[in-house]
Amino acid sequence: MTPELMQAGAARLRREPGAAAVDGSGDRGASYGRVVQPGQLDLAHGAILYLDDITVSFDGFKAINALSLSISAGELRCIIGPNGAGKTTMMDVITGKTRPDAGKAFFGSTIDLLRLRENEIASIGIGRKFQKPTVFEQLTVFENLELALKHARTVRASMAFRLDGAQLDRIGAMLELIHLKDSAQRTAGLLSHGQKQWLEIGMLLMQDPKLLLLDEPVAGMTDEETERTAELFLSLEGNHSLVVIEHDMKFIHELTQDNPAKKVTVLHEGSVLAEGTLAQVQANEKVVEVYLGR
Amino acid sequence: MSAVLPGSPARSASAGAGVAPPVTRLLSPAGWLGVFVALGLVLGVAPLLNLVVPADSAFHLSEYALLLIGKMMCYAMCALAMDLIWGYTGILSLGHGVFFALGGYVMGMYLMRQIGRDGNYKSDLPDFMVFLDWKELPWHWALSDSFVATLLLVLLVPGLLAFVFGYFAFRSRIKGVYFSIITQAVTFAAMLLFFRNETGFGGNNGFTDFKRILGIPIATPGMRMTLFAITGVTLVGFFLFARWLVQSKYGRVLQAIRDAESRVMFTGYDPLHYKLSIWVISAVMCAVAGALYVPQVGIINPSEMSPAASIEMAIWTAVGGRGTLIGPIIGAFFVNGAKSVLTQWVPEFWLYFLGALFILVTLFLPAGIVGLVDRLRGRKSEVRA
Amino acid sequence: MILLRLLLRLRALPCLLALLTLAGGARAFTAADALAMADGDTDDRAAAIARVATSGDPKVPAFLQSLLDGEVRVAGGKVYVLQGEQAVDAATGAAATLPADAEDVVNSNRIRREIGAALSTLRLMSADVAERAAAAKALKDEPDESRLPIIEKALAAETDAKVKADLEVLRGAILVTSQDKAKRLAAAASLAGSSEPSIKSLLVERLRPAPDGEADAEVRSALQTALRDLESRLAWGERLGVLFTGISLGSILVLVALGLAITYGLMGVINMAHGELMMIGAYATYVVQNLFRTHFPGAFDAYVLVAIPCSFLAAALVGAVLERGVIRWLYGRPLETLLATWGISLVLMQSVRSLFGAQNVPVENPSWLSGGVQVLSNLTLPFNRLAIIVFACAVFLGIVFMVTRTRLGLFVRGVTQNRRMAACMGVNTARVDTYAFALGSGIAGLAGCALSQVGNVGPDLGQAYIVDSFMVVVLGGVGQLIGTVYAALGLGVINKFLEGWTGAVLAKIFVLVLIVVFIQKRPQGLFAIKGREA
Amino acid sequence: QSTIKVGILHSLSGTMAISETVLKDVALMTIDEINAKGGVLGKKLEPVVVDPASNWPLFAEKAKQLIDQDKVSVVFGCWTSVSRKSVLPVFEEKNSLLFYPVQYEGEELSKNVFYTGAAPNQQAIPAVEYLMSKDGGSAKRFVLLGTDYVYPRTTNKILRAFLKAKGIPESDIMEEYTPFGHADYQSIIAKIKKFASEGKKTAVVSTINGDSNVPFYKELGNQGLKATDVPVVAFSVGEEELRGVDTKPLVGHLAAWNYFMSIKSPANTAFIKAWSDYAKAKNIPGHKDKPLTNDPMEATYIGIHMWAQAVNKAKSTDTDKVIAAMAGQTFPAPGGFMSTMDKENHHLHKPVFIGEVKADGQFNVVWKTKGPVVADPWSDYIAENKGKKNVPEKK
Amino acid sequence: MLKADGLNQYYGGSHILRGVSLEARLGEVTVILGRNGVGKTTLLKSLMGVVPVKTGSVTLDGTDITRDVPYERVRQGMGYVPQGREIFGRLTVEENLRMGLAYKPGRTPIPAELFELFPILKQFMHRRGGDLSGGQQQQLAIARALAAGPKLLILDEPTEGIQPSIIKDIGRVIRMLADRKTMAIILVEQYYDFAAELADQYLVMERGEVIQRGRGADMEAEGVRQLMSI
Ligand SMILES: Nc1ncnc2c1ncn2[C@@H]1O[C@H](COP(=O)(O)OP(=O)(O)OP(=O)(O)O)[C@@H](O)[C@H]1O
Ligand SMILES: Nc1ncnc2c1ncn2[C@@H]1O[C@H](COP(=O)(O)OP(=O)(O)OP(=O)(O)O)[C@@H](O)[C@H]1O
Ligand SMILES: NC(N)=O
Ligand SMILES: [Mg+2]
Ligand SMILES: [Mg+2]
Repeated sequence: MTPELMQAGAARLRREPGAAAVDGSGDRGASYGRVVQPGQLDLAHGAILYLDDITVSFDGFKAINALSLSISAGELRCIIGPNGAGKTTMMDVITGKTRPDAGKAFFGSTIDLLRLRENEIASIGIGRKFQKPTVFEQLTVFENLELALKHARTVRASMAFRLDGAQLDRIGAMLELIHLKDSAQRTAGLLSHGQKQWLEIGMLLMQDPKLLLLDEPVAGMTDEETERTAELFLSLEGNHSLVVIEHDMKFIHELTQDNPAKKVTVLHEGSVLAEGTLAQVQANEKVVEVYLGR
Repeated sequence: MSAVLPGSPARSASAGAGVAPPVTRLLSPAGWLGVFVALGLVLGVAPLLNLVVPADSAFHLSEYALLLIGKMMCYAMCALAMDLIWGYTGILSLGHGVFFALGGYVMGMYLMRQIGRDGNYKSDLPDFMVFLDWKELPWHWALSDSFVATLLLVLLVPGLLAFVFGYFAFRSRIKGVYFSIITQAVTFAAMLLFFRNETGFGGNNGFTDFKRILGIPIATPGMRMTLFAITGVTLVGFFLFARWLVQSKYGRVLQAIRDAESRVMFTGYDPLHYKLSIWVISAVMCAVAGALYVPQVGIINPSEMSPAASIEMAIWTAVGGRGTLIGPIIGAFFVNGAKSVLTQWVPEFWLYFLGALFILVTLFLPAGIVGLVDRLRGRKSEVRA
Repeated sequence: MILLRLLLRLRALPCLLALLTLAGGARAFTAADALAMADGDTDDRAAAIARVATSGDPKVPAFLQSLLDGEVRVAGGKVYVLQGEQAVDAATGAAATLPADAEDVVNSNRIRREIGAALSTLRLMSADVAERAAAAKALKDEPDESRLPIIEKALAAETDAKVKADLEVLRGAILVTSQDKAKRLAAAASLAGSSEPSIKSLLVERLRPAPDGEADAEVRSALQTALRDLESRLAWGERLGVLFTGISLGSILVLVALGLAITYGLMGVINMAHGELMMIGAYATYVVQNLFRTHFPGAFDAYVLVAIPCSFLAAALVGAVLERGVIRWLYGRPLETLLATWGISLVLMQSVRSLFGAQNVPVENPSWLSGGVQVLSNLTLPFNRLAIIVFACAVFLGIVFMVTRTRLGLFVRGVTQNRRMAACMGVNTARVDTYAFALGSGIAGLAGCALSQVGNVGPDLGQAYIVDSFMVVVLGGVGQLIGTVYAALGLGVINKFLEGWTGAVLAKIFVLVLIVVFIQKRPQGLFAIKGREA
Repeated sequence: QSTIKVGILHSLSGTMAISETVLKDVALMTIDEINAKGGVLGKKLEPVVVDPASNWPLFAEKAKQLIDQDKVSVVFGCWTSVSRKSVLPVFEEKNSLLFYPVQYEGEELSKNVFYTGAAPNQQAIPAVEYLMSKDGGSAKRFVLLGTDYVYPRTTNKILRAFLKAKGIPESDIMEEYTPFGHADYQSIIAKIKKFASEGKKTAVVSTINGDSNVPFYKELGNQGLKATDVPVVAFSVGEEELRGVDTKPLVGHLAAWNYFMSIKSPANTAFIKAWSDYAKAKNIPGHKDKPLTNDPMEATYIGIHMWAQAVNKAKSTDTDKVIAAMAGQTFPAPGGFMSTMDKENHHLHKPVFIGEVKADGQFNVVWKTKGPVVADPWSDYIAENKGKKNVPEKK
Repeated sequence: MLKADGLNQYYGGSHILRGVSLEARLGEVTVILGRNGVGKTTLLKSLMGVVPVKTGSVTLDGTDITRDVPYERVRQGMGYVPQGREIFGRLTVEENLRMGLAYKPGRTPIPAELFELFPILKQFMHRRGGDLSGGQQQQLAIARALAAGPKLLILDEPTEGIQPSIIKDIGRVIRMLADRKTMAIILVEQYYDFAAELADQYLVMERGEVIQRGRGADMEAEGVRQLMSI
């Protein structure tokens, strides 16, 4: 198996236009001269995700404390930080699972995420992989992917839905990519932990979101798989924006090595502790103390 | 060259190929055969045995048997409806009796009007209204003299209740047992409401002593047979409809909601719409069952809305096999058949048998009767739906 | 003496006669008197009772009491009084043998009232303050002009201030119909001080338009003032009454729901047999009661104290058997527990029908749980309900302690959250499950014991409460014991408040609708578990 | 066929089992009794018992089954009016016979039913008349308290009309209903107390049915509302219902029936003995230790005997012939009088007894009608019934 | 210490463990490696008795525990950190740790060294386990297994989701525990460097079988890293 084939798979994934997502256009660049509809993704200012002064507290404990963060369109941003720094909570805020006590969260420059419900956020193009793998346990692996497939999400559309050849190919390619081809007809609940991780990544890719949020995607993978996953993510970079949370520094290294200027963000106690290239943050005394250890 | 990424256990040769899509045809050939046999029984054999074969023949299908089977077919529709919402979507309703009863009441209102002046008090108004000194029909009886309106209202009234209730409940993200309990509260409240004479539905006596439907006397073999046949066809129709639903991607979204609703949301589906639609569909199916039940059984009263009546629907479904479509139908026939037989054979002890049956089914047939059949046939779990 | 003889001649006038009695003049109580009081037309008996009561013979009160208690028999024109096994002649008190054809004396309510009034009148002069107070109170229901002289006399002699006040009200109640306007006005004034419902009814009657009621405007307005005063005092009793009934209903809901809060709330078993476990507790109480009645009749009043542990144990035992035999195979399949426990409930109900019959069985309140304490004139708090409130508190505190403070409680919570991991921590999960289920069942049994003191004991006992108990547990928030209590008390008080307003049927409907609406606001119940694991 | 089949249609499970089970037993006893005397038309009676499980549609189904499948000649059964209404079309359509043994609200008269329980004028109206009499306490204000369903509602409607005719103003009548199975009578009793304090001499007419009676009476006792203050007269409380209550605080409260177990008559002594023996022999739970009889049991007993007599008279079990033969049948009722089936209206002529609760759970008869009362199923107190004859329509 | 012999395990029809044998010795860290879905977790579950083995035997200190249920094994000194944390979400951190002491006498205190190792647990003592972050939960799971001081500690991917500094600490602790010679440790790990550093002996699994085993020191030499990637 060569990286070429893999790239081919990823390319096929990209080609799939998707029937009726909120944003009908395929272009992801800045949209000069176009009237921006409210509710449409507007990347005029270059940022696809913009968090400003977000605070989340639980019974007085500030899990996120005045956090501001901005992700550019097409960027791959790595986020690291100690356990309990608020990384997962931040994703909860972006995806609508948790409502912040204060702050702003925008997708593009026009879509206020805090006003949308979870499924609306998902359908405008934000996909998420959870820290704890969550798949539809009673459905087969194939059906899991089918449901994630980019396609209109309405009741009527799903009643009328028929898989066409291209979509079938796409699922096939994905099964290949996540090494679950043999398990396509097995119920997902029977997969091993790592296999579920893969399936969830596969589902996320099937959704073809503009912004991928990945919470510890390589936990439980072998080193080799970790490398391959890094390659996969790098191949998505540019066309997609990615936010990757990981504790595996080798993986972060692999994700950042193609571009020495790529930013890594370190969260600590609910706010940004440091931001910079990997080398910079690794050299930061404070980061070493609270996170990397000696 | 066997895998996309190193370390993959995948063994197949090329990408894209060799992946079978899920079964998309509505029924297997055997399934279709079963459907046609069922239709044949309902439309051919039963009328023959009931109307043509003489009453003293051993093959005569008695009116009692007809009633019994007709009733069980109505119950089977309820169980099917229950299965769509519970078995497939994972929402346990303990209040489906209210939809069944509402369908029945709408039909009952029409049948009451059909009595005309043949009642005890020789009035245009139903007897109980005369008795309550009401001088004219209350507003909610306005359309009850039209058969067409009745048919529409059978769908609309329960459908609307289900829609309004479901909309608020699902929008508030009421789930699991919280949902179950409020559905129970709804049916319980409805029962108390209908018990009141002032509500205008005949109090606890409800409606009975029907005489005609569409001007044709009800208590004739021909009319009975017609109702029976319509019920049978409706049941088969509901089965095919349900089958189509659960085979579609829609059905898989429902099952996904059952497994992990939040994941469904994060995948971009709005569970509200899905849950609401299946909830209303299920309620309307129950209502249709109720409407068919009333002219056959000859009475509708608020006890159909008692919490226990709704729980029983869940029980038929579970006994037959939740999450399959034929299961609930079998369950409804099996449990009610057992009830009818046992209350006659061992009137004082039948509850022991029925109780034991429920216990044994849960302990030894976790997938219901259908699960047992599957197991005996040695089939695996991959055949679902 | 002359005066006395003169009065004797006028004895047809009962009032004078009464005076005479009080004066100590006595006329012997004869067999004929006894017969007249015990046998014959109601009107005649009533007259005889009124007449003889004032005869002054000390035997009369005793005889009247016997008559009231149904200890009097009549046979062949002779009257007997039963004293235990022994019959005595009513007039002479000599021992006698009761003829076989002796008949019970049947008292209608009217006769009973006559006797009661007669006795009270006699007791107005009793040496015992309590007895006098009771008599004064009792007579208020029967303001009868003929008693006025005795009352005046009693008033004059009375030393206790409270009894005196009662007597004054009593006199007012009589004089309010007097011919003399001044007396009526005075009566109205004295009635204003009362807080008795019976006086209210008297005032309402007097205030009916003439000729039935008071004609004089001045008196009317005095009566009106009196009524207003009285009503404002009674209103307090009503308000407190609603509160108490609400709390009482709430405490019953707490009890019936607490067991379920464990088997369902903590363990996740949708226990449709919960009601039947209560029923077992109630039947255990019944059995204990019968054993006491047959074996320890002297200690009958203590049977409840024995029944409490017995009902707990009986239900716990059944619960343990169910857990071992059925439930334990169903952990992690909550919906299937619904089906199995439904089956169990059918079997349990029918077993009880086979064993004890389909009809209700009698469970008597012991005497210390019968009746009630009168807090205000129109507010009586029944002892059985007070006891249940206390009992519910005790059971609740016990459970809270068990669940939050003991290792068993910790294990139960751990096991029900993750049975497999609990086992991997060294917890004998099977044993914990059995204990927990038995505990929940036992508490259901306790609820049954309590219910036996207020309601039916029959095979359907459980069915009546199963819906309510699930509503309470769910409304409170599954797994939240304190939520259960809040929900129960809330539902109880709201229900009772509405009931006074709309009637019981609509109140129940409103409460159900309220639950539906409330859950919209709190989809996880009153005390939702917040946080990630919700 | 060597036997004549008779159907017994009483709930043996569900909420009504509490009342109905014993009727099944008494029916079986009566059938045994008749068989022991040689049966009917020289054939033994063969009872067919089914359990409609307190489920109203199931009553209709079971009725059909008894008639269609078991080919019974007659059915003895039902308790609630709704169950009777549910089976009525079946009996009419099949032209079969039902004997219904429970007091009910009237407003019905079917040729296929014999009503051996009381119509409202055979129970409710005499009871209220008694309450208004001097002996009954000269009640002037009335609380009409019932379970919320048709029988109480109808009865109370009739009573209202009756009271109005007697000059009682609306404001002196309070009507209250509780749901089925209501178990908490605290507020109702508080309300009654309040109502009683607003005027003179109040009495309560209770049509509370079934399970609610025990909590009602317990609360009554514990709140100290005594019969001498506010008497309660009940129409659905008999010996069996009081079995579950501590009656000491209830002494003096009333019930109106056409039969009490305490009635002294040779027929009743024989009836009670027969029942006690039967209960012991059959090991009937509850009754084997404490046998009790009540009004519906008596009505069942009379009904079956009368039916047997009518069959013998008609020399056939044919429905129409039996109906014809039933007219004017007499039977010495345990109630101590000769019970007569009306020639036309399918109801028995019944005397009315008012009984007071005794400390032992039995009743003392404190009042009775001069003689048997003829039933008036179409109550004259309901306007629509004016001119309606108490004769079943021929269909 | 612990000896497993010829373990076979099936899920439904599929053969998951095929005759796996292993021996864990006191004072040694036994590392099990293998790609996703090869049966590592299943093997550990079989050792714990969470899933009963079909054939084969497990002995602990010479006593046969093959048919013992999990809690009996725990009482004989086994401790388990499962994959996916599996903490008790609605119990507080303290209660979770108390659960870890379940079979000890009632008043046994929670060992203080646990809080030195995982200070966050002390800080969040009364927070519900389910509210902790993923890595905090993982720390709690490890602490919970250590609380009772087992003689055989079984760890299923314990470093998953934990920040690097604490991984280093965990590594040090495992080493220290092994070096005390009072405990045997079985460790399933995907993180090769971590595994290699700790392993006294190693096993590599592939589709339910042990395809290679050896001493920890020889891992690199014997090409285990390559085995994991082909
Ligand atoms: N519902 C809650 N109640 C209380 N505390 C919470 C809740 N949710 C999160 N926390 C706390 O908020 C903090 C941030 O948690 P979060 O899961 O975002 O951390 P994280 O950065 O993802 O950590 P990890 O790397 O371990 O996954 C933690 O200390 C956690 O205990
Ligand atoms: N309950 C089950 N029923 C059927 N098959 C199962 C079940 N649990 C696991 N499996 C299958 O057994 C195989 C081994 O699973 P196991 O969890 O032991 O793998 P693992 O080596 O721990 O993988 P990972 O590194 O991903 O955790 C996998 O193919 C998995 O799909
Ligand atoms: N007929 C009655 N009591 O329902
Ligand atoms: Mg996290
Ligand atoms: Mg694993």
